[in-house]
Amino acid sequence: MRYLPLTDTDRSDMLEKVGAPDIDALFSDVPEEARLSGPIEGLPMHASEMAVEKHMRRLSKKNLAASDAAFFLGAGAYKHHIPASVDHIIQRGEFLTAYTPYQPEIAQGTLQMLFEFQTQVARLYGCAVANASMYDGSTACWEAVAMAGRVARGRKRKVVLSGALHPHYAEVVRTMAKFTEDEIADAPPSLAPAPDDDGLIARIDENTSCVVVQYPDILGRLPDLARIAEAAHEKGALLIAVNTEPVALGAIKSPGELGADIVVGEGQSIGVGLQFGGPYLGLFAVRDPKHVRMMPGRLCGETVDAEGKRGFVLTLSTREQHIRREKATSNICTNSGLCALAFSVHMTLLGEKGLRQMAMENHRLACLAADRLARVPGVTLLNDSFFNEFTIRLGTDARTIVRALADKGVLAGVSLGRLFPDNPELADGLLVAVTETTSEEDIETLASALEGELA
Amino acid sequence: MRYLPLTDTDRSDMLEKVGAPDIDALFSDVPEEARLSGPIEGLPMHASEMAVEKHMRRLSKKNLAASDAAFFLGAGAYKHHIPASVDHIIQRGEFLTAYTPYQPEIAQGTLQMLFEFQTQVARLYGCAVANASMYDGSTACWEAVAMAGRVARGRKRKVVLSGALHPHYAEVVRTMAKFTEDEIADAPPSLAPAPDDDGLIARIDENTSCVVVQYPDILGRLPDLARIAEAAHEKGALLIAVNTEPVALGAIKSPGELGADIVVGEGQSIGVGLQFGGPYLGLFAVRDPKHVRMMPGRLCGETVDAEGKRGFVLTLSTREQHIRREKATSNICTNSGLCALAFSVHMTLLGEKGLRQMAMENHRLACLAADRLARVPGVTLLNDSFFNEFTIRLGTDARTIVRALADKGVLAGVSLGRLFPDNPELADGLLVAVTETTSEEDIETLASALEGELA
Amino acid sequence: LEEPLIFEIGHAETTGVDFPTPLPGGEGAKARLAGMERTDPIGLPGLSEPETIRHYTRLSRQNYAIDLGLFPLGSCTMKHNPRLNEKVARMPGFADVHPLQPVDTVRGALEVVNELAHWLIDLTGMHGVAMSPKAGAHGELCGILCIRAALEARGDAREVILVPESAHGTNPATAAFAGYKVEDIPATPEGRVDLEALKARLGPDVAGVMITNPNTCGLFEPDMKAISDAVHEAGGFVYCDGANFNAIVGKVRPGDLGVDAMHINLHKTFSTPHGGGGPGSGPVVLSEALAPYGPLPFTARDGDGVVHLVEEENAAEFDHTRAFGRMTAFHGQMGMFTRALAYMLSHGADGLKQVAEDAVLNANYVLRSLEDVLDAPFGHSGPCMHEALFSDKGFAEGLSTLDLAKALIDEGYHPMTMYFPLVVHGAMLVEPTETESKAALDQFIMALRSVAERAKSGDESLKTAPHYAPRRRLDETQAARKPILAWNDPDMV
Amino acid sequence: LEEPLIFEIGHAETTGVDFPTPLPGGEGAKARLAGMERTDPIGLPGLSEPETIRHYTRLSRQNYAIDLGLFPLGSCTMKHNPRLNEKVARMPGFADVHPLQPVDTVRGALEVVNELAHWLIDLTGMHGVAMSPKAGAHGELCGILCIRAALEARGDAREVILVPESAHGTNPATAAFAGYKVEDIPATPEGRVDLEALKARLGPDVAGVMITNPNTCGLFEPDMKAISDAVHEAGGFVYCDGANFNAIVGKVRPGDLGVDAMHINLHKTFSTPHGGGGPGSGPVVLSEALAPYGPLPFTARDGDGVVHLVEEENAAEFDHTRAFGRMTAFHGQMGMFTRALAYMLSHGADGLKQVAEDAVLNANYVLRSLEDVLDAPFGHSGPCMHEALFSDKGFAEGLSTLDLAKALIDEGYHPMTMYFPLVVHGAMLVEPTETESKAALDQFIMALRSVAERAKSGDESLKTAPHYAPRRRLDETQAARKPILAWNDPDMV
Repeated sequence: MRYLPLTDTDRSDMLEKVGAPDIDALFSDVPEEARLSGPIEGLPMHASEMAVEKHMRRLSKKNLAASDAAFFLGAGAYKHHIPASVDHIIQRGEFLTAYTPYQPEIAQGTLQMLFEFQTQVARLYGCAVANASMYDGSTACWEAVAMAGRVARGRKRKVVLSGALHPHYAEVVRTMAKFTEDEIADAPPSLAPAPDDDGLIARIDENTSCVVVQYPDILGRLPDLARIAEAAHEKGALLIAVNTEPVALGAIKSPGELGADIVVGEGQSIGVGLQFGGPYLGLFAVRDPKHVRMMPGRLCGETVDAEGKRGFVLTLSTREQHIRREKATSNICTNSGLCALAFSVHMTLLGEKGLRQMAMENHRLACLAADRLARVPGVTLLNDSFFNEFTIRLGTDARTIVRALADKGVLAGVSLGRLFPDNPELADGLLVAVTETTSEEDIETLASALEGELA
Repeated sequence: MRYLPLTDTDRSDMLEKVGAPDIDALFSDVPEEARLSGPIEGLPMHASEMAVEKHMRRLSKKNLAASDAAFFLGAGAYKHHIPASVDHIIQRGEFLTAYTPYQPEIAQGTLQMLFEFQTQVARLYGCAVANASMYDGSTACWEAVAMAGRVARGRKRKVVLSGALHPHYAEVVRTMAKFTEDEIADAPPSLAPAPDDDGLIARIDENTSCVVVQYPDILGRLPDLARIAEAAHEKGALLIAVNTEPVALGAIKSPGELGADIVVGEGQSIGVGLQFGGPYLGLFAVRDPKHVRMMPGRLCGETVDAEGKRGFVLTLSTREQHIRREKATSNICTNSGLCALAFSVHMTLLGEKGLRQMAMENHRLACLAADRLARVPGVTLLNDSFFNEFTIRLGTDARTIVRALADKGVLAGVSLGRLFPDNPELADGLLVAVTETTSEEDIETLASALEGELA
Repeated sequence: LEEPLIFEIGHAETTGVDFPTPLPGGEGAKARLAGMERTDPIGLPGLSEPETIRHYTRLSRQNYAIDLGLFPLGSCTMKHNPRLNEKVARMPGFADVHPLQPVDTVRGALEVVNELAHWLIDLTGMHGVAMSPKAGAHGELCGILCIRAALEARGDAREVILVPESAHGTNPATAAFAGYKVEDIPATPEGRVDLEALKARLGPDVAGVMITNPNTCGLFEPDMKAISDAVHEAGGFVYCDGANFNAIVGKVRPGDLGVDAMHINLHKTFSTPHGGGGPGSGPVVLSEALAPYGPLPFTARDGDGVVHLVEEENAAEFDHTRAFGRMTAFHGQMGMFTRALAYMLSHGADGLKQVAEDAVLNANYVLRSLEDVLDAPFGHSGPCMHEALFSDKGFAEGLSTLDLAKALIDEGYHPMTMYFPLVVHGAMLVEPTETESKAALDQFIMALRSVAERAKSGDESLKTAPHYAPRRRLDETQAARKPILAWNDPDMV
Repeated sequence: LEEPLIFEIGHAETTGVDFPTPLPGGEGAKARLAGMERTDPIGLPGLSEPETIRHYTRLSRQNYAIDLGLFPLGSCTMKHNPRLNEKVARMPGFADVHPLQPVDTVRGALEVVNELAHWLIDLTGMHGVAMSPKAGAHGELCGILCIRAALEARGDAREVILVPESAHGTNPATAAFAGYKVEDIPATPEGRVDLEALKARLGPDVAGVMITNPNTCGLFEPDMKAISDAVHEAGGFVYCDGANFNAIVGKVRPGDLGVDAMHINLHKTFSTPHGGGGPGSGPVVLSEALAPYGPLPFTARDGDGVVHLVEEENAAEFDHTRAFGRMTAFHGQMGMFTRALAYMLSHGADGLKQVAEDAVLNANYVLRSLEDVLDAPFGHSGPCMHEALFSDKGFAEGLSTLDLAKALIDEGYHPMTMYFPLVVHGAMLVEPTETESKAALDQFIMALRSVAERAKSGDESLKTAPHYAPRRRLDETQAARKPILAWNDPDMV
């Protein structure tokens, strides 16, 4: 067994040392009737690396990889080019196989990286402080709602959700709220060229702890965050801005700058990759430093060592479960450490210049695609505004079209029918995402395929 | 330019510091008429990582990868399963981007590895001392011939080559010998069930500096090395044994054990991979420690540091070009360091037990394949003996069959016509290699395809 | 050499990524950003690729890691991470597929999820599994929400969850997060759950118990079946914290002991890398009673062997309308599933049993090799499971578990888990795992013996350890009192 | 912690690789090994995978590397190795193809070789290129053999090769290996080849000269064209050592200066990793006069754009019957070709020019920043190329270049090239390369300045440096006098 270093000689020497006649003597606390005598039935026996690799490769080849298709999916997960050096760094054993940095003297590598990461996220989001990451965007969104409840000290029980919040994010919030007994005020999304900011603002009242707005929204549109922030603050509610495409923030103003109190989002676009949905990277930041002690998740802070040298530690852990147990701000006890590293390395490679160029290249190609697709007979472009993702209407159920195009090797986008199965009036909408990995040929391939399908 | 850290500001600051008005002032020694004013014409401008990766991937996909076919090629390069941890280790920056370990205080990682590697190779070959590796098997073979000349102090000028030496190896020896004026005594190979040891022995005389024998030979057969060694030693000649499949030495006696004086070979099977022919790994060892100072290439030796701690250094460098210049034992000034590391890691993972199991699995499958193919009408098995590679005769030009099968995704083996284009009598021979990566289905695929083609 | 921060060496105008110069003008270049263009500097420094590689390579070398040495963290199960698994996770069919691709284009990925689900079910003897939870604590929450949903479905609102005092902090935090009141169950002097005290507390207000088995003292709960029976009889459910499953995988199935829900930390038992704090993955196996309430999405194989993705859209087709909701946006930690599956296939049923046996043997070897110098509070209770528990009894006045742990750093080791479980004074919990050789254990035992002797003899130099690490002890108080959580340009302050 | 040898921790019965248990008996199991079965123990220790990863990870940390810091080795050009290139080299269509596959199944691989060949030809202004040499020294041999073949073809046997005294050791070794007598050409006080002395020596016995340009003093040979003309006029050929091509790539083409053959170390100019000593790759570009003699195999594109592999079998079809032979079994270092091509495509013609400019700028910056504390023997000759040369003039009695270099290790740097070129006393040759930032240079300059000052002031502690490296100075004399070149079990001695 290639992962087990003990030899049979070792095993018998060690059994002798511990004074056990055989290995089962060490399992004597397990009731005999429950103890298994042999390997569990129905499962295969051990296999060589070669055999396992072959099996997994066979399964891998049963999927259509994004890079092997003309690819236009988004809706909260984006295909971007990730520099090869990112993967090199995250495979360094010292990062890959390290533990949570609770022993700072021998974990400065991870800790300094987290401190840099927190600063990068805070600046990207226009906030004062970001944490060391959460599971993903959707759980970060729920944690933000829970935090808003803590800020309101339980005196406000209403959570206003934008209708154009990613439906899976909204579903996570609704699921959790069932148990915390918060009232969720949401509205169905509508296929309008611009988000319904007025309708959203109208739902905010004095009992509202927070308003949750996605920016850009699930249809790719840009809500007027500054105006919503003002309206929320007027009623004493916090504005939670949700961003699922961090690359957008290289082109558009940060939510913090526009008045959002808590900014959360999905960091997957930078450094992490598609991975069929996970692991991803939840980003979480607050604009006002006074909210720091209400935050969930790990925080890394600067300090000095006994010789006065700068160093970093996990800090403010009195908020966390391993200290506070049932009084913790969250039950979370990991972060998405290696994904945070990937994000931070990629962001360091980009820098401000690279991020802005990347954003503009995404936007340029998206504009190109929107205009090209709008010329396909039967297609209408919905959005007044967008960054790298927009909605087109096909005049027929988009799910059918998506499946038909997939058979031809074109991954055309995410149908609104899949995202909102209960809203038949959205069924002709197709969400199309375009990034720097999209070539002009890809756009032409999609346009022609749509032409063929809609003719 | 992502690999160049200087900013334009840096550049002008630095030009000022060095007192140059512009960058061209630093190239003033280059005659103006030869100095290029702009980028060289006809070549593309810089490209993004994404674009380069796409281009290279397109070229990569124009090849049929061995793992995507039923694969039976050998003839000096073998497809084996390489554990994933081997590649992980050789990608560690500390190994990948280190220099030749001339500064031993900060190169003990590479040096200790080389010391371990040398020991592994020496034991595998049944020799006293191995060097730190050469370019590949064919150049190691030539270096061995040149060394034999030095051992004979130039008094013996005849080199006897077995006819069943890999023809490319023989060609390298012949090419080099043209310039050293050694006489090469070789013979055409013959399609016999066993190697012509008698004929070889008959060519050895008092003027012979060395006899070069491949083991197993190019047709997969096992020569009687011990007998040849005895005959060579009787005439005062050295026996150079050449091995192109180190896995074989897990099953058959080592050349050193059988009396070879210099053992050289290709190490590619262990850890390195196919790579379209390079980089590979030349192995070089001598049975008698008294020959050490005649050896070419780098040697790593044990010593102590100023505090008495064990450490390793490159040693006996008075043999080498950077010290001895035109009196060096060879002009070689690299080894195949990273390939040696890959070999050593893989060999450490295998250990004696794993190597023997691997060898027996290769042999078992080869026996299976030989028997199955021998049942194909029109096919005859040539070999009396073999390890994991054998020759079959097809009764028709094997080159045509190989190409026809390749069109069907079956890489059937190496035709003797390709290896020996000048020997039409070998043209119906096909060299078939079988390793642990060959499945019984692959064997069946080849057999059926041959049946179809020969029917 | 000290490694500066990227903010100290990077520049806004430097980049390690090249983009094509955008075409000037052109129909596509019209910005449709609703006037929201970002104009102010963001403050993100860039580095060229050489500088980036060097920065992170140097940083990495300030970390301790499994690849460098034994990691004796009790309950955290820091074991070897096979490199095959890293290779498998990067295969394009897994790493480069979008979660919302049409299911016909991701059948292989769904098969991975489903195959892993079946391994988990078979290894635990349970009925179903929720694959989407993102980490152990997320899985705990999932399990507790299943319990809550099942109770509500039968109209039986209960408000208390019982948790042993030796539990991980996540247990009470989770129960509280799910809206429950948390009450402690005491431990016996032998380090086990007090069965009688538990039985006495059960009643119609108790939704369930959260038990860790093997428990955090490193002992198997021999009364587990009796506990389950009592809880079930009182109408509650049994949640088992699966953090220590590594000790019993292949030796006993939690389902056979009456467990209703258990999360499995894939990184602990199934070797996905810890990554310096995550990402984790926490699938939750469920009993027949709880399985109908498991969250969406999940996978299911139909009669023809085709694997389907079950989401809101098609839950009814799969008779799963009672799902309590959704815990995350997509389908869970695919990148961890591929690794864990490769690990399970590598070990097989026989190898996984050997994993548990070697893990327990290694821990007992450490326990028996050190109990003459370190107090082992439950050493007399018989063999331990996969971790050995020691206390600070016998240390010289003024020297603590923390001092011993920090001194271990100077010996070349990461400290063990300290001050946990809370039921033992100055606890030290040592878990070597099955991937350590006897030679590595012997070397570690020698090092720990030496620092233990120094702690008992009152060696004051322990108080300032470590002396040979990249940093001396760090001032955590200052960090918390005046938190500096982001870099601010000193020139701008 | 000291890392033991694998022979001290491994066992013959341990393995980190699992094989299926072979089927007992069966028709295929009959051994056909001619009675040569290996019976005695081989003596190869095995380690499990966790132990293997740890052993090599720990070993690696005793190395210095480009990924850790600046590597100022003059003439060795230790520059950043882009990770894209590592990824590209591992694409299955390159890494997993056999050299003898039917050419129709490897057209993409052949295109890589051919595309790279054309870059090399265009960048050097030459006529052809031999791709198969395995390293720089192998390329030198190839070039010299081309010269010899060309001379023999015209029936003009010549026996002398002229080599400047500042040349790399490989130059004379190569010429001797190819059967030539080697004679030195002297240098001028300005560090250049003495043109007049060279002209005086030329004659009918001189086969050619081997010139390094830029030379090993870090200077461009301004008389290069005159040298070539003189050699050609005397019936000889000009071999240029391409080790320092990094300084001039994109700025001047050796073909325009009359060079007949030049090897290119792909790792120096085109960033393939050094790997702790190899593998290298040394393609040789050839002038029109020499190209017909280049060795087999190589690639050629036909009129239809299809790339062919030219071997013994089809050399006549490609009008290449004058090939002098074959230098290696297969087609050269494919794994290096893919990396080098990715690098060239990344930089492009504009980027490669910038490479040379930045490399030269960085070297001049180092030269001018240190010439006040270190003697720069040719500093007055004008700008240097990509490396700055210093001497030990002014060091305190008893302190040497070696001492300074070893002290630099304690400052966190690899030493520069020492005692080379031989024409300068106590030479120190510093080549920063273009992949160092100004900040990195400034830090290095500060460190070198500090040790230089200590060397001049007579700081005796330099003589025992390094003090902070994994090892103190090693006893190389003992290593050579009583060589221990393989491990022997001390229990068996």
